[in-house]
Amino acid sequence: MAEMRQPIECGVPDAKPYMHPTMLKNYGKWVYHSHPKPGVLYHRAESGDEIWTVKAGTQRQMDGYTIRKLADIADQYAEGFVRFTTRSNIEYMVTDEKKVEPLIKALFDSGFPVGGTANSVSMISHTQGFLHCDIPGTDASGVVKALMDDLYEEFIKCEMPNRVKLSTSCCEINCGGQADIAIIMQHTKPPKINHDLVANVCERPTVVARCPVAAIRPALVNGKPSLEVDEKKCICCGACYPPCPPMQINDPEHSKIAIWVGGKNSNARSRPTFHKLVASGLPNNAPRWPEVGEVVKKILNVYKADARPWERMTDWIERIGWPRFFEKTGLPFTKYHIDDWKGHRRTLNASAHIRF
Amino acid sequence: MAEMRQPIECGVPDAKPYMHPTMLKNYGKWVYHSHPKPGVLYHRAESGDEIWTVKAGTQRQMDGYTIRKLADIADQYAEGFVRFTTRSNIEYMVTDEKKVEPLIKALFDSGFPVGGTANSVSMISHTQGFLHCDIPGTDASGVVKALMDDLYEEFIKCEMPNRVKLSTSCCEINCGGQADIAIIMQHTKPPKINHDLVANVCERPTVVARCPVAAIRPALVNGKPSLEVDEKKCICCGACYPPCPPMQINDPEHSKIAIWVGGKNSNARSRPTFHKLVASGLPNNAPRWPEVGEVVKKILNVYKADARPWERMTDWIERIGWPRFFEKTGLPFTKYHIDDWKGHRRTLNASAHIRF
Amino acid sequence: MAKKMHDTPMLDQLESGPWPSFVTGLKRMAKNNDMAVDLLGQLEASYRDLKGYWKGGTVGVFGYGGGVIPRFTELKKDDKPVFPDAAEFHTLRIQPPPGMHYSSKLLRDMSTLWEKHGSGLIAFHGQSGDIMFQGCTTANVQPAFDELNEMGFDMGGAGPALRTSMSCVGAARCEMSCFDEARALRTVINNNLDDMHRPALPYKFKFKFSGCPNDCVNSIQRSDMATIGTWRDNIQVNEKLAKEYFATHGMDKLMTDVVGLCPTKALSVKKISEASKAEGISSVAVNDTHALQIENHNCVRCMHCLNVMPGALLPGKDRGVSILIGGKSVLKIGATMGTMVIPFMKLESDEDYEKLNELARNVIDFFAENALEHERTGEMIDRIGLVNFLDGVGIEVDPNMILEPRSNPYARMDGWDEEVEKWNERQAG
Amino acid sequence: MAKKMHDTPMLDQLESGPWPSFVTGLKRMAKNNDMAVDLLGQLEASYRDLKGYWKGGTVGVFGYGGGVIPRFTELKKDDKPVFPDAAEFHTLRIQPPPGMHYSSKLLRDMSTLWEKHGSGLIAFHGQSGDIMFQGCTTANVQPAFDELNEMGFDMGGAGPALRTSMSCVGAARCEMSCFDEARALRTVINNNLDDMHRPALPYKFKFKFSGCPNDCVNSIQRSDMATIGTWRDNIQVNEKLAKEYFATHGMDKLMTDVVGLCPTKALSVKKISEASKAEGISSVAVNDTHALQIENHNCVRCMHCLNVMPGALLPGKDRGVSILIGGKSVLKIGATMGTMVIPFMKLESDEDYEKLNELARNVIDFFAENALEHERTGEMIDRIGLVNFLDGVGIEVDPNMILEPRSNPYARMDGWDEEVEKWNERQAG
Ligand code: SRM
Ligand code: SRM
Ligand code: SRM
Ligand code: SRM
Ligand code: SF4
Ligand code: SF4
Ligand code: SF4
Ligand code: SF4
Ligand code: SF4
Ligand code: SF4
Ligand code: SF4
Ligand code: SF4
Repeated sequence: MAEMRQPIECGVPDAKPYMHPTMLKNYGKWVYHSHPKPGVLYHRAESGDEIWTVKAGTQRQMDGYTIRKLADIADQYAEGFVRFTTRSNIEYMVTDEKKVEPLIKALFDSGFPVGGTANSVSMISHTQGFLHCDIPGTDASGVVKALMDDLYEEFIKCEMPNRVKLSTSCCEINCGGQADIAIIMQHTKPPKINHDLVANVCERPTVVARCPVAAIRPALVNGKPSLEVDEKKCICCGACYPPCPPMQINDPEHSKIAIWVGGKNSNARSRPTFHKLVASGLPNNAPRWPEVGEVVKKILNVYKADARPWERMTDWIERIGWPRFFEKTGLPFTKYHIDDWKGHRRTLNASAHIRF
Repeated sequence: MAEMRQPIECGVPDAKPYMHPTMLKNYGKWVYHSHPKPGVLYHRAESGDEIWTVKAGTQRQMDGYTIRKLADIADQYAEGFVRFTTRSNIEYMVTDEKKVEPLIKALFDSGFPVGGTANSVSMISHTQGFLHCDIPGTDASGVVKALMDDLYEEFIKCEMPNRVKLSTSCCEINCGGQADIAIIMQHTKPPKINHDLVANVCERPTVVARCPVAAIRPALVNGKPSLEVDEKKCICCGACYPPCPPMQINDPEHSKIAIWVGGKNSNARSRPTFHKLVASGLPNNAPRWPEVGEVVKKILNVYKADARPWERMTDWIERIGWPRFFEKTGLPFTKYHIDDWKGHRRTLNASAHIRF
Repeated sequence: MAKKMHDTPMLDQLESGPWPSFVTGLKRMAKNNDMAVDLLGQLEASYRDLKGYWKGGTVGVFGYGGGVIPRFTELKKDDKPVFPDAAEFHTLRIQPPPGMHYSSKLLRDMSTLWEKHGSGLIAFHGQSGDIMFQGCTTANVQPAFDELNEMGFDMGGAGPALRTSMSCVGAARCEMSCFDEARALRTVINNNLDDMHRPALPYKFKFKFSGCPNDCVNSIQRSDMATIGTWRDNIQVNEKLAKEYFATHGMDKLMTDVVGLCPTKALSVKKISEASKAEGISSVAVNDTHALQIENHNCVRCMHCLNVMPGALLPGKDRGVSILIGGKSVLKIGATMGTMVIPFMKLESDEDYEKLNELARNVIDFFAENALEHERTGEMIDRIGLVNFLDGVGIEVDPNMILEPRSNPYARMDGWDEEVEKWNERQAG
Repeated sequence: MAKKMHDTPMLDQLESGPWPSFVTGLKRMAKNNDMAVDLLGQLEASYRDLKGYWKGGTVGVFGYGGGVIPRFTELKKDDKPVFPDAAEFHTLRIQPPPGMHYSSKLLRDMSTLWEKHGSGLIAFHGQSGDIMFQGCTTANVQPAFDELNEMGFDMGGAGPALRTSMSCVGAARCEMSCFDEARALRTVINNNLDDMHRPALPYKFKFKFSGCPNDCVNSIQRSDMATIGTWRDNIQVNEKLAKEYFATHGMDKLMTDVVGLCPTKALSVKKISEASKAEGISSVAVNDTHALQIENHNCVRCMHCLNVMPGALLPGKDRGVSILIGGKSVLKIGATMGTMVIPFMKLESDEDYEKLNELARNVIDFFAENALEHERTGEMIDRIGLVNFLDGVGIEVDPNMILEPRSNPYARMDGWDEEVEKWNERQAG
C-alpha cells in the first residue's frame, strides 16, 4: 500500500467564506426582527441594513438532484448563499424585498414547502432509522415524511399558539431529543437472546453494566458463556442491544410506538422540561404509520384550539392541568403514566390540588 | 396482687359535652368569619348566631396553677368552655361581643398574651427536649420560651404578610414538623460508640437497618459483639441513636442548630412544601440561644418588609428567588445548601434562569 | 411543703420575658411536690451539660401494650439517682375530644387527678394531639389511667401502632369545613383501637382530618392517611359579602391579592355585562359594574380566594373529601408528603362514613402486610411504587394523582391495551 | 444506467403527499447508481420485515480513530448479501461551518464529491450537527475524506470522543445574540481536536452554543456543556418600537401576552407619571400615558418579553454567558438536563475566550479522570454530587446553581464555619 496521507487537522472551518455578505457585515449588530408572513423572516441591523429570510422544508436525506436544485435557487433568487437550520430546513437570505415572492414561488414550484417559521409546526427532528442505524426499531425518514405530509398545512401556515417542535426517534435512545410532541419506539418485550452469538460478539461485563435495572447476568447456556435476562425485572429499554446485537430487542409486533408531549428546550417563560408519556401501544405500521398521525393530529388540534397565544405545549398543559389534557384529547389514562422510576416521588401529587 | 382492672376501650370521646353550646348548635353551619383585631376571631352562622373567639398563648407544659387559672377565666368571662389549638394556644369563645375586651384584659393580666391569629407569628410547635425525650440534643420548652419572648410583639400584633408558623425540634427526627421557619438540632460528628454497652442493649440488625447510608456494620470490639461506623459515609443524622443509645450522637459542642425556611402545610396558592436549609452551625447555647434568635429575627424582618400581602415565606422566596433571599438576609451560601441526597437532581437549576 | 429546691441558675433565666414561663410553672409545682423539685434539678443538669438524662424502658397498663412513654433517669452517682424523686417520670398519652374542646370542669378534674397520681404537669397537647400527662412513677401509672378511663378517656398511641389522631376545629366553628371531621376521626380511630392499644404494626400509622385544603392539622406532611375536605361543584358566592369586601378593599387589592394570586389563573374580573354564564363559571358582582368570575373547572381548590374573601366565596355544595397517603417525617428516605390517591369521595351519609372506615382498614391491612419493619407507609410506597399500592388496596388510577406523567421510558408496557380497555370501561360506566 | 430497480411497493407509498420525498430522491439517484438501487432494495426489506439490516464494524481513515460510522449489511442469503451493491454503506461525519452557512458552490462541490466517492446521499445535518456523507464502501472512505479534507473540512466525532458541536445562527442574524457563538465554538472545539479524532474519553462529550436563553440548539438537554448567552445589567429598551408594538397590539395584548406571562412577575404597566426611576428598573413608554416597566433584579433572563416585543426590548449591554453542565439523553438514569454551574462570565476579549477554553479543558479532564466507562458527565455528577464536581474543576458555589436548598438534613456539616468564611471573603473581595 502506498504511504497514507496525513489528515490536516483543521477542525471546524471558518463560516465567513460561506456567509451571506450582509450577515457578515452586520455580524453581532442586529436590532430587530419580524415575521412578515409564514416562512419569511425580516431582520434589521443597527446600520439600517435589512435582510429577508425565506425558509423552506427539505427531506434532510438529500440526493444530488435536490442539492443542486437548492443551490440553483440560491444563485437565481437569493444571492448565492443559504444556511440550514438545526431542523434541516433551508434558509435563503435576500437583501431586496422584491425578491421574496419570486423566491417563494420558485421553492414551492420545486417542491420545497415554504414555512416552518414562528408559530408553525416546524420540520421534525430527523434521525436515522432503517436507512442507516444499526439498532432501529422503525424507520426515521419514512415516519417523518408521512407525518409531515399530514402536517403540511401547519408547516406552511402560522396558526399555532406558539412554535411547535416535533421529534421522532427510532429507538428508546431518543437521538431526536425532547419535543413538544415526540414519537418514540417503545419495546414491550425483553430481548430475545441468540445464545450462539453472544460468546463471539459481546463483551459480557459491558453488557451487564449497561442495564439500568441490573436485569442481566452472565450465564452458561449449552456450556457456552452467554447472558441471561431476569424477565421480571427487565423494562425492555433496549440498552443492552447496541453493545450486544444478539440481544435482539426489536420485534415487528411487540415494538410499539409511544407518544410523548410537553418537552421544551427554550427557557422562555418556564424552565426547560422533559416530554411526558401520553400514549403508547401504537403499532409500527409502515409505510405511513396512520395510527401515529391520528394521535399527533388529535393532540395538535386540541392544543391549537385551547392554548393561549405564546403558550408552548407544556405551558398550556401546565395551565389546564393533566386531568384536563387527558379529558380534552380523549386519550386514556393508565397505570403506565404513573412514574415508578428513580425519583418518581416528585411526580406524584402531594397536595390537595385537584381539578374537576 | 389484686385482680387488675380491665380497661374500658372507649377510644376517642365525643366532643359534644365539652363544646361551647353555640358551636354545637351551629355545627357545620358557619358562613363567615373575620378578624376584628389581633387575637380575636369573629364567626357567624347561617342562623345568624355569632361567636367571638379570643386566643391566647400558653407554655403548653402546664402546672396545676396555670390550668386552674385558665379554667377560672373561662368561667368568669367566657361561658365555661375553651379549646386548644394544635399549637397549644387556648381559645375562649363568647357570644356576647361586650365580653371580648374584659376577657382580653383578664388574659393579659394573668400573663397569657392575646394574639396568634391571622397574620401574626403563632406559637411555636413544641416538642419534648430535655424535659422528657430520651434522645434530645437540646431542650424544647426553653428554646420555645426564649424565642417567643423575642417574638412576643409579633404574636400580639398582626403585621406579617401572612400567617407565620414556626417549629423547633430537639433532634433531626423533627417531631415539630415543616414550618415557615424551623429550628432543628443538627449533629456534625458521627456517633461515639460505647462498645461495652452495645451487646447488652442493642439489637444489632435493627440498628444496622436504620442507617440511611448503610454506614453501620456489626463488628467485634475487644472480643465482644458491637458495631462499627464508617465515618466517611456517616451523615450524622442520629437515626441509630434511638434504637441503640450507646451510639451517642449528642455532643455539647458539635451538635449544632440549623435553621430551615419555607415549609408550608396548607394548599393555599402553592402546594405544600418542605422547609429548606438556610443556616447551620449555630451553637447550642442554653438557656436562651441568642444566636438562634438573631437569625430567626433577621429572616422575619426581611420577610415582613419585603413580602407582599398573603405571601407565605415560601411564596415570597419563590417570587424573589433564592439568590435574592441570601442577599437580603445576608446569610452565607455554602456547599451544604446544595442537596446531594437521593433525587437531588430535581433541586438543581437545569435552566438558564438566573437573577442578578 | 416539699423538699428544698436545687439551684437552677440557668433555668432561672427563663423566668424573665413576657411569654408564659414553664420554669415558673414548675417552680410553683415544686412548692409542694418533690418530683417537681427533682425534675428541676435534672433539667438544670441537662442545661448545664447539654445532655438529656432520660432513658426508656417498659411500663404499661393492664390490658394494653402501649400508650405510656416510660422515662427513667440516667443521671446517677454510685448507681443511685442524683434526683431520686424524679427517677421515674413517665408520660400517659391520653386521647382528647376531637377538636380539643374542654369545659372548665374537665380541665380542673384532669389537673386534680394528675396532681394526685402524677407530677401535675400536663401538656395541652402533644404534636400528635395527645393530652400528655407527664411525670408519673411506675406504681402510679395504673391508678392514674384507671381514673382517667373511668372519666371516659382512653389511652393514645405509642410505638409501632395506630396513633392518636387530630382533626381541625372544622364544622364546630369554620365556614370552610366540608365534612364532619370529628365524626370521621371517631369512626376511623374507634373502629381500629386494637391496633392502637396492642402495637403490632410494622411501624406507626397516623390519621389526620382537615375540613378543607387549608389543612390546619398539617395532615399531608404529618399523617400516613390524610382526609381533607373538598368539593366537586362550583364555588358558592355571596354578593352582599363580595360587595362589602370590594367596598373596603377596592379594585387594586382585588386584582393583586385575589385574582393575582390564584395559582391557576382561574379568576378574573369582568364587566358584569360581559360576565359568562357558562356551566362551570361562578360569578359574583363586586359593585354595580364589575364581577369576580371563577372558572371552576380550572380551580384546584387551593382555598386562597375563599380565604381572602371569607363568606363572599364558600366551598361548593357537593362536598366530600380527598385522601392522601404516605406523609411522614425525615427518617431513612427524607420527609415525604402524602400522595393524592382519592381525589374525591362523598362523606355525608352513614354509608359514606362506613366506606371511609373500610378504606382506612384496607390501607392499614396493606401496610401491615407489606411494609418492612420500621417502614412507614410513605417509604413503602416509595419502594414498591404507587401503582402497586393502588392495586393492593383496590383504587383505580386517576390523573389527579400525579403532577405529570412519566418522562422516562423505563416501564414495561405490554399490558397497554388492557389498561386502555379498563379506562374506557370506567369512562363509559 | 444502473442496474434494474427492485420492487419497492411499500416505499413507493412514500412518494405521494406534499412533503419532499426522500424515496423519490433515492430513486433519482438509483437511475445511475447501483448502490442506491440496492439501498432501496434493503430498505424495502426493512419496511416489510420491520427490522433493521445494518451492523457496525471498524472502518476509519488514516491518522484518526473515529468519525466514520461503518455499516455492513446483515441481509444475507447463503452468506451472501442479498443487496451486494449496498453491502457496505458507511457514513462520514464532517463538521460544517458553525451556523451551517453554505455558498451554492460549496453545496455543489460537496454533492459532486460524494457522487464520485459515495452514494451521493448527504444529510444536512445530523442531530449533532454533522454533515453526514452517507453510503460509502470501505475502499472509498479514505479518498473521500482526503478530498473533503483538502477542501478545508475535517472529520467530526463518533464513539467515546469529543463530538461535533453546534451553535445557533446567533450573531450572524439575530438581535438576541449575546456573544460570538461561532468564535466560541471554534475556540473550544479546535483546541480539543485530539479528543475528537482519537476517541479515548469514558464516553461521548458534547458542547453546544446558544446565543441566548431561547436556546435554539437545545444545548441544555442535548450537550454535556452548554454555553448560553445572557446579560447582567438592565434590559435595553427602544421606545419607538415599543410604541409600534402597542399601536398594533393594544393594552389587552400587552397585559396578557407580555406582562401576564413573565414567569417572575418582573413586568408591570405603570402610568408614566408613576414610573419608577430606581436602579434596576427599565422603563419604556408604550403610549403617551403608560410605560412598560421591568424589575431587572427579578428578571430571570427567560427571553419571553424580548421575544414578544422584538427590538423594543433587547438584552442588556453587559453581556456574557451562562454555563450548564451535564445534559444528555435517556440511557441508564433517565434524561438529564445541564445544571447551571457558571451563572455569568464575560465573553468579549481574547482573554475571555481563552478562559472559556480553559474551563472547557478542565471539564473534559475532570470527566476523563472521574467518569466510569460509558458514563456521561451528567450521570457522573448525579453519582458524585454537584459539589464534588465544582470542587474538581475549581468553581465556587452560587445560589443560582439551585432551585432550592436541601430539604433534608442528610449532610455532614462540620466544615460549616470554614465555608461561611470562604463565602464572606468572596463577598468582600
Ligand atoms: C433558525 C434557528 C436557529 C438556527 O441556528 O438554525 C432559529 C431561529 C430563530 N429562533 Fe429559534 N431557531 C431555531 C431553533 C430553535 C429551537 C431548537 C429546535 O428547533 O429544536 C428552539 C427550542 C425549542 C424548544 O423549546 O423545544 C427554539 C426556540 C426559540 C424561541 C423560544 C420559543 C418559546 O416560546 O419557547 C424563540 C423566541 C420566539 O419564538 O420568539 C426563538 C426565536 C428565534 C428567532 C425569532 C430569533 C431571531 O430573532 O432571529 C429566529 C426565528 C426563526 C423562525 O423560523 O421563526 N427560537 N428555536 C432554528 C430553526 C429551527 C427550525 O427550522 O425550526
Ligand atoms: C446520526 C444521529 C441521528 C441523526 O440521524 O441525526 C445519531 C445516530 C446514532 N446515535 Fe445518537 N445520533 C445523533 C445525535 C444524537 C443526539 C442529539 C445531539 O447530539 O444533539 C443525542 C441526544 C443528546 C445526547 O448526546 O445524549 C443522541 C443520543 C444518543 C445516545 C444516548 C446517549 C445517552 O447518554 O443517553 C446513544 C447511545 C450511545 O451513545 O451509547 C446514541 C447512539 C447513536 C448510534 C451511534 C446508535 C448506536 O449506538 O449504535 C446511532 C448511529 C446511527 C447511524 O447509523 O448514523 N445517540 N444522539 C445523530 C448524530 C449525527 C451527527 O453527528 O450530527
Ligand atoms: C385554630 C386552628 C385550627 C385548630 O383546629 O386548632 C386554625 C384556625 C383557623 N385557620 Fe388555620 N388554624 C390552625 C392551624 C393551622 C395550620 C397548622 C399549624 O399551625 O401548624 C395551618 C397550616 C400552616 C402551614 O401552611 O404550614 C393553617 C393554615 C391556615 C390557612 C392557610 C394559610 C396560607 O395562606 O397558607 C388559613 C387561611 C387563612 O389564613 O385565611 C387558615 C385559616 C384559619 C381560620 C381563619 C379558619 C376559619 O375560617 O375559622 C381559622 C382562624 C384562626 C386564627 O387564629 O386566625 N389556616 N392553620 C389552628 C390554630 C393554630 C394556631 O394556634 O396557630
Ligand atoms: C411527644 C412528641 C413531641 C411533643 O412534645 O409533642 C413526640 C416525641 C417523640 N417522638 Fe415524635 N413526637 C410527637 C409527634 C411527632 C410528629 C407530629 C405529628 O404526629 O403530627 C412527628 C412527625 C410526623 C410523623 O409521624 O412522621 C413525629 C415524628 C417522629 C419520628 C420520625 C418518624 C419518621 O418516620 O420519620 C420518630 C422516630 C421513630 O418513630 O422512630 C419519633 C419519635 C419520638 C420519640 C418517641 C423519640 C424516640 O424515638 O425515642 C419521642 C418521645 C418523646 C417523649 O419523651 O415523649 N417521632 N413525632 C409528639 C407526640 C405527642 C403526642 O402523642 O401527641
Ligand atoms: S434513535 Fe435509536 S435507532 Fe434512531 S438513530 Fe438514534 S440510536 Fe439509531
Ligand atoms: S432491555 Fe433494558 S432492562 Fe431489559 S435486559 Fe436489556 S438493558 Fe436490561
Ligand atoms: S424532635 Fe427528637 S428530641 Fe425532640 S421530642 Fe422529637 S424525638 Fe425527641
Ligand atoms: S448517625 Fe446516621 S448516618 Fe451516622 S451511623 Fe448513625 S444512622 Fe448512620
Ligand atoms: S382546615 Fe379548613 S375547615 Fe379546618 S379549621 Fe382550617 S380552614 Fe377550617
Ligand atoms: S380556590 Fe380555586 S379559584 Fe380560588 S384561588 Fe384557589 S385555585 Fe384559584
Ligand atoms: S439562541 Fe437566541 S441568539 Fe441564538 S438564534 Fe436563537 S434566539 Fe437567536
Ligand atoms: S425576560 Fe425577564 S422580564 Fe422578560 S418575561 Fe422573562 S423574566 Fe420576565
